[in-house]
Amino acid sequence: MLTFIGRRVLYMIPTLFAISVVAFAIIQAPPGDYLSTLVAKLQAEGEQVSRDELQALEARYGLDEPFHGQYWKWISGIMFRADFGQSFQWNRPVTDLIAEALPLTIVLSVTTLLVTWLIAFPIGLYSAVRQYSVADYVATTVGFLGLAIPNFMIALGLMYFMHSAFGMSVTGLFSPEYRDAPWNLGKLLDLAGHLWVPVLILGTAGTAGLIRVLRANLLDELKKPYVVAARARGMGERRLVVKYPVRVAMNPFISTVGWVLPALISGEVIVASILSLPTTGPLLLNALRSQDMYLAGSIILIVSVLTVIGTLLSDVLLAWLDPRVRLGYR
Amino acid sequence: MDSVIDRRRFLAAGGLVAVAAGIPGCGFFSTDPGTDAGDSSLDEDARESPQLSERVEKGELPPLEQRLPAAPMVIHPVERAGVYGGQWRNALIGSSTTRLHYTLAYENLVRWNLDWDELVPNVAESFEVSDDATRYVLHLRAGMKWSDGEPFTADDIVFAYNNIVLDERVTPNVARTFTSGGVPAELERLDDQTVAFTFAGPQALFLEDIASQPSNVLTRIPKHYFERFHEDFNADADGAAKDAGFPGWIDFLTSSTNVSGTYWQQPDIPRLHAWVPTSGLGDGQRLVFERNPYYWKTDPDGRQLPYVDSVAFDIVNDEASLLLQVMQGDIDLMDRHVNTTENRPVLSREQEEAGFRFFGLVSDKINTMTIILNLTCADEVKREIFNNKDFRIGLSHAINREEIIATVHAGQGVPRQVAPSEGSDFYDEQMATQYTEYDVDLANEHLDEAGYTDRDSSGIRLGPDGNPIRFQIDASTGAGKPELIDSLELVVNYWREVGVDMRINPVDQTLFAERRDNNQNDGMVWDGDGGVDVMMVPYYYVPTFTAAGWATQWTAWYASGGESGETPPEPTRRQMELYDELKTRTDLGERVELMREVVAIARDEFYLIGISSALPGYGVVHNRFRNMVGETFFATNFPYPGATNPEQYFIDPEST
Amino acid sequence: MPPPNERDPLLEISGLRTHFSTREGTVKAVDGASLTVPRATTVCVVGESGCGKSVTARSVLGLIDHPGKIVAGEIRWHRTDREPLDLAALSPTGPELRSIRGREIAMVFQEPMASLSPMYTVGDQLMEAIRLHKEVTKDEARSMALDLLRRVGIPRPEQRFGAYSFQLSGGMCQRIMIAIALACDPALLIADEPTTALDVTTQARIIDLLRDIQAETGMSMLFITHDLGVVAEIADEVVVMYLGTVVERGGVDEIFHDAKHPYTKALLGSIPRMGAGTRQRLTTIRGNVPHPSDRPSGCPFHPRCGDAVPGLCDVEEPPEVVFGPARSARCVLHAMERSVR
Amino acid sequence: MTNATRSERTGKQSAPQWRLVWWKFRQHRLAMAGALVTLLIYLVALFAEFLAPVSTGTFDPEYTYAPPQRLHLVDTSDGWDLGLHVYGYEQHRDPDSLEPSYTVDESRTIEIGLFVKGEEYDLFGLIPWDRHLIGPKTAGDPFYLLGADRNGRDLLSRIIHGTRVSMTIGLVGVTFSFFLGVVLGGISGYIGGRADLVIQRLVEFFMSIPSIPLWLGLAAALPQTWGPVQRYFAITVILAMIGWTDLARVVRGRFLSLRGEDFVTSAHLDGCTRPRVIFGHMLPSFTSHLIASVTLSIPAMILAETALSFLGLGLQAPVVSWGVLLQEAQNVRVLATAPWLMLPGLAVIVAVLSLNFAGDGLRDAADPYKK
Repeated sequence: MLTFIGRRVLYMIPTLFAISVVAFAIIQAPPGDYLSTLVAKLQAEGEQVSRDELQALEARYGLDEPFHGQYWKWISGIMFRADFGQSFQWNRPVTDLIAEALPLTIVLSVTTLLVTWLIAFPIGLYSAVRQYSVADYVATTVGFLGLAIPNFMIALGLMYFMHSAFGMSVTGLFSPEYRDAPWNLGKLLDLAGHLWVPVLILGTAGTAGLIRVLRANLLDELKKPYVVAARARGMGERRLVVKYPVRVAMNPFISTVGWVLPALISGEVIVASILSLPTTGPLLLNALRSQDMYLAGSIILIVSVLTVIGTLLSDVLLAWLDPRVRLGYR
Repeated sequence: MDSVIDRRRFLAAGGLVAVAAGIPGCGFFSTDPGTDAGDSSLDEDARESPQLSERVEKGELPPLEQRLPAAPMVIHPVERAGVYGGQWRNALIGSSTTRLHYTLAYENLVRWNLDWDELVPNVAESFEVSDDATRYVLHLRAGMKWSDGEPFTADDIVFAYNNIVLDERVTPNVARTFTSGGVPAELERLDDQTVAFTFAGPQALFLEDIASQPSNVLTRIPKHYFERFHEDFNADADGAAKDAGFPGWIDFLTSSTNVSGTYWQQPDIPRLHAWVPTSGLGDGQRLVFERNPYYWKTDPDGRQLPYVDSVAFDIVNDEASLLLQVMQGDIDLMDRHVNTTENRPVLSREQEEAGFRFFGLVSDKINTMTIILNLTCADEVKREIFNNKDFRIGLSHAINREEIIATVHAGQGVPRQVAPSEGSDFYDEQMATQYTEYDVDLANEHLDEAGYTDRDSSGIRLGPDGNPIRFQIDASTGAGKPELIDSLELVVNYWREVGVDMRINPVDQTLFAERRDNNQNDGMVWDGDGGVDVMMVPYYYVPTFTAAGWATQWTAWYASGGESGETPPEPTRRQMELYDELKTRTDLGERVELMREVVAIARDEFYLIGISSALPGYGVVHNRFRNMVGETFFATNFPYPGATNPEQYFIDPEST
Repeated sequence: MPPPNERDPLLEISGLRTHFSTREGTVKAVDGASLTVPRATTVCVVGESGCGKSVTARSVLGLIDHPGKIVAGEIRWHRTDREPLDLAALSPTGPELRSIRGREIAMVFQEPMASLSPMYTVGDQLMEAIRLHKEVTKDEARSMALDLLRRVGIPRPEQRFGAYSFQLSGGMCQRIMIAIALACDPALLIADEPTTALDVTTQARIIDLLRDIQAETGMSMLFITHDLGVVAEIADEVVVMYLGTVVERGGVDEIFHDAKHPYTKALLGSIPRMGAGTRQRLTTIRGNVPHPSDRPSGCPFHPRCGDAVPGLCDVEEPPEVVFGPARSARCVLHAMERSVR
Repeated sequence: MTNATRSERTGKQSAPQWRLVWWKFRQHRLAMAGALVTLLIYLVALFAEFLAPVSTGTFDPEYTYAPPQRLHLVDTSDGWDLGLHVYGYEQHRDPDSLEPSYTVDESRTIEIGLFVKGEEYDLFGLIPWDRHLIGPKTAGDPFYLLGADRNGRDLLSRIIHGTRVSMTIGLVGVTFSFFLGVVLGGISGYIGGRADLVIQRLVEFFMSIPSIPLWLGLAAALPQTWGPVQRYFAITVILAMIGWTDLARVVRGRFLSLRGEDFVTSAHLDGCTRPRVIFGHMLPSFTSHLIASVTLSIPAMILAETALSFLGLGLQAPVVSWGVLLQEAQNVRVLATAPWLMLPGLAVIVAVLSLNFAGDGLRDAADPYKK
């Protein structure tokens, strides 16, 4: 297994190199560059644009350098000095911005993931075992509704409802006074008070998808002969279902669980923007839209590193979980 | 029972508890947020804020007399004398810093008065202009101090001009404000409080230009702070810059003296503003500015301004959440992003409950929709068609403006061409209403006269090359102007009626600007500025600025003094000469006469097609927020809210 | 092989009806089957596929697939020290039946490879069977498992213990299934066509193994098969089923040499004989097995029976004609010769 | 037993696979309903012009933000006469809040008829026709069954026309992704070794490509002479090149597990070529999963379209699609004063639900193991 992992890590290098080059190029695919995008935005909002002052910044941002020059400056910074470059919009090192947004993003993603798995597993299990029962129909329909309703509709609807019904504003993860306060119980409670909104919204779609796939796989497995054989040995129904068919039905998840890692960082974009959550999602969206190339490039690079690691993780997990793959009989 | 599922769930749940419990901090179990909102005192005759008097007693601050200049600037409150205290709750969308310098940094040498028709002294106590508009003498206020207590003298202006504006290492090209005929003005230091600018040629609009900038460079570069980063003053400027986290001294100066650079990230830069930053922009989701103890303005009773203790900007990502915050009364003053015609009903419903009122914003917009046919279009055939005046008149008559007003603008406004608005003294009845009658026959007549009589099978008129007249109008998406596309959709039908096939091309904001600047589009729609500020924003009457986008090749000719671009037709050249001459006349009357001639030519040439008069804008202000003007201007060159003296706003504790 | 005797019954199935209610109507998979398994005896249930033999076997342990249910009849289970228990009355998911499964009655299935989960080692599944019903520590269970593997003739049990089902041959997996079944020394082993999926040589070895185990433990076996060759090999008594009912019962020699029911005769006629030359004519039964939910009236076999008497066989339900202890057939022809019991 | 089930039964033994699937599918009531609704939606997309009372551009300044008109059957004003009709509205606008409010104007009854004469259009772009399924008897009368949008345009007509774009625009892209996913996933899972390595690296590579700037870049790169719909279509096809990664992963996982199954080895021993083994034997064994993913990808396509319009990247006005309609309804003013403008969201939900139920039913029906 170790040689397998070793080889895969070696292959990561060229992949990551290719990703970084392409990602950096694609970020500049939209017309113009950071400054021209900024000028267009300011003009649209009727703000005064002093072209001369902005021109002065061009040299500072290195926008006049050729593509490979910019890329080399960025990559060499990362590799030799762990300096991910400067964000033009915020005029601050990229590492600070990401470090600031990361903890909340991880808290949000992990909570959403846990809530999704805690809800989806029992329902998926139950609706597979009790197929075509009333509960199965209810679970699948609620699941589909969660899948069918566009996320941003729920987000906006919920935000407006909270306002009109309770006069509460659910935007952001903290109420204003706690925003920059040091961490204490009050801040934690306040966070919990706000966290349930995005978790509910992001959770619905995830749960629905999970229920569907789990139910489909479980139905395949429940009919297999080893289930009847185990029952013939006198095993309890619930224990039997969990130990055998569920274990096999978990397989597809394992092959995609590796990608939970990058999702932890990139986080959700649209709902997070609507709710103004200080997570990496909106940070990346704004960076991509304004071509803040070093910030956008760095986030994408980190996400792709995690994707590659995630893929490796999935393969290792798949092998560990499924002996048929591990022993790789030919 | 050790089935896989239970173990994993137990681990995850356990992990969460550990994280929560593991958070260090002795006061962990306290729930107080730690930031105390300032308390407002009711002591009427205090001449400075209680916060400051406390610090004076503690010896941290010199007494008020030593902090104020000999002759502090007196600001007359709009309603009544204010009360010290309270926090102004404001908001920013994303990282745009422009809102900061429009709101807090409008402390230039001179500024506009509230009615935007006269220059008044500000940092400069008084100023004299020579008859031939080549020499400007400015007298500063003796004893005025930066926010760190250091004296503000003529040396700061000299350093800002000679070592920042003119030093091409720091600013590659000098701003047009300070040049005449390409030659930068010379600055003399007459004494501690007096400087004089001398231009090579006449530069009539020099002070108007400074007053129109949200934050002019001359009054925000404290010499004592920046000189150690300038090579000419400190040999080891690079070392100092590196300590401050910048690669080199040029990088430091370029970025920190630039309002779009890191100026707002460096709270320690001394300022002349009413409030100074406590933290850099982006250090979290909130930005708080506290009162400047050395602020050099007082109210008529000699009480030091500003009344409000601090200004807090909440950084938000999305208009919808900002609107909800305004509707809940959590924002004191808002005039951007949410004050649209579309949101008006929702805001007026919440008015009583959330406790806010509306105030008027006279818009400098020249029209609700300016339809721009690219007169220097790259495509020869289209250029010939667009330059045909009868064609443009025909298209104008074909538009049912009343219907657009009723449908898209909720019945607000009246049919109008692209012309000075009623409020401005350049208003010309004929120019504003010519060819606005909705008359399809007259339209067809003009189009026939234009020479495009025969049509193809589907009724589209054939152009000079025999092909049907078909072109695309670019419309910018994402620019927050959905009404443009709505109106344009109606115009598509009107023009099809008279045999012209126009299609809308919805394009992203940046691409829209690029296609405009590189002369790649057939035409575009925009609302356009210069309805009130006709003289300072002439480029919808005469093509002197590429961003107007209706004759970019002529603009290139004008900007390059004839080397590049294409020679514009005679009347347009005449307009350009008139405008250049105008810039040399110090006498306002003469300038107005010249501008009238420029506008008259624009009327006769009928370059652009307009739809209806600009909509009266509105802003939202909380009832507890006093001394706000009932109406003000919303224009590029009128840096509102800075121009309405925010230092005299105050928060009335009773009516919270 | 001990002569069949009624005196000491271990399992008595009487009048068992297991029906599947589907949208197209109720499928009467087992419609009034009765048979008895005495102690230390091997009873073979034989019949074409779809005659309900498998469902009968699974009904004993309540392992009927959805939507099947036992609608009538009794399955009396005689235990040594306690009075008999009617398994049909127990709820399939209840604790009572669950305590019997694997401990008193064990079962072996047709597809050995698919009856073991690919996710766990065979050793792990074997130990689980042991620890389900016995309070033993892991080590004790492990040594017992290794003994079981040796008992069922698996070479080098230590290596095989950690192997997975897909790494072993069909025969090897079946031996492991047998080991699992024997884990708690059951009184009855139900084998649902255990050798059908195996090649002939492995088949023979598995049958020898079962026979040795039976001899050693005195365990009874209910052996389901459609292969009369296997019946001849292993059976003490034979039960012939057709369309959900038992058409003939008897000792293995009585059935093979003196078959009474036309269907049994037809079945025996369709087996190739050794030495009967290459061009022997095998008799085939005309038509094919009707769908259980579409039962012919009267005797279910009458449409395909050579000796069917029109007006009689297709009208009356054939009575059970008893020829002796554990020897009967359900056919009108014999009824006429003997007095009906 | 009716003879239908009898013939069906006897035919059962010899029916081809797809008929078996159809018979099982028919039993699943929810799936049948789903399939029916999906069919209906695609029919609406086909006959959009005929079904919609008016075209998407028709507007009426007197009916901006007008609420849905109630359809009455019985006119009790004078005497008692039958006939579908609605009442006109009286618009008055509050000068301060600029909000239009409407009172029902009983005096103005608008007769509603079926197959009424209305605006000219070319059915399927060929046959010039002017009949509309439902609409005001006298053309041009205001008829807003589901209310009007901010420019007084009929929401019902716009939803109907939006169906055409939203339900079809992504199909080619989705099929591309599906095809690539299955083929590359299959090869990588079955052959393994170097092919698997290269394909997996490709998966990782494509997965990390940010799609937002790609949207912006492609929108700019494609020729401007193309209309917005053609440009959107071209971009979905191009993005399909990087959309196949998820499916490829799942297919690879399945192939890795199935590779050892006996029926695969035996098919190999029978001398089948590799493609034959992959597509003839291995794929059918988990068609149920593939079908589930296909039926899931179409609703995902619809949701993606709405999300892209929301971000201002995908389709924009003046194109009419569910995404654009939803984007226009995505503001607080609509939520507070004109909630009926959220109805296109309902259309999205119905379409996604019916597709999912149909897919689920198909999945169960095509499952060989299912009794």
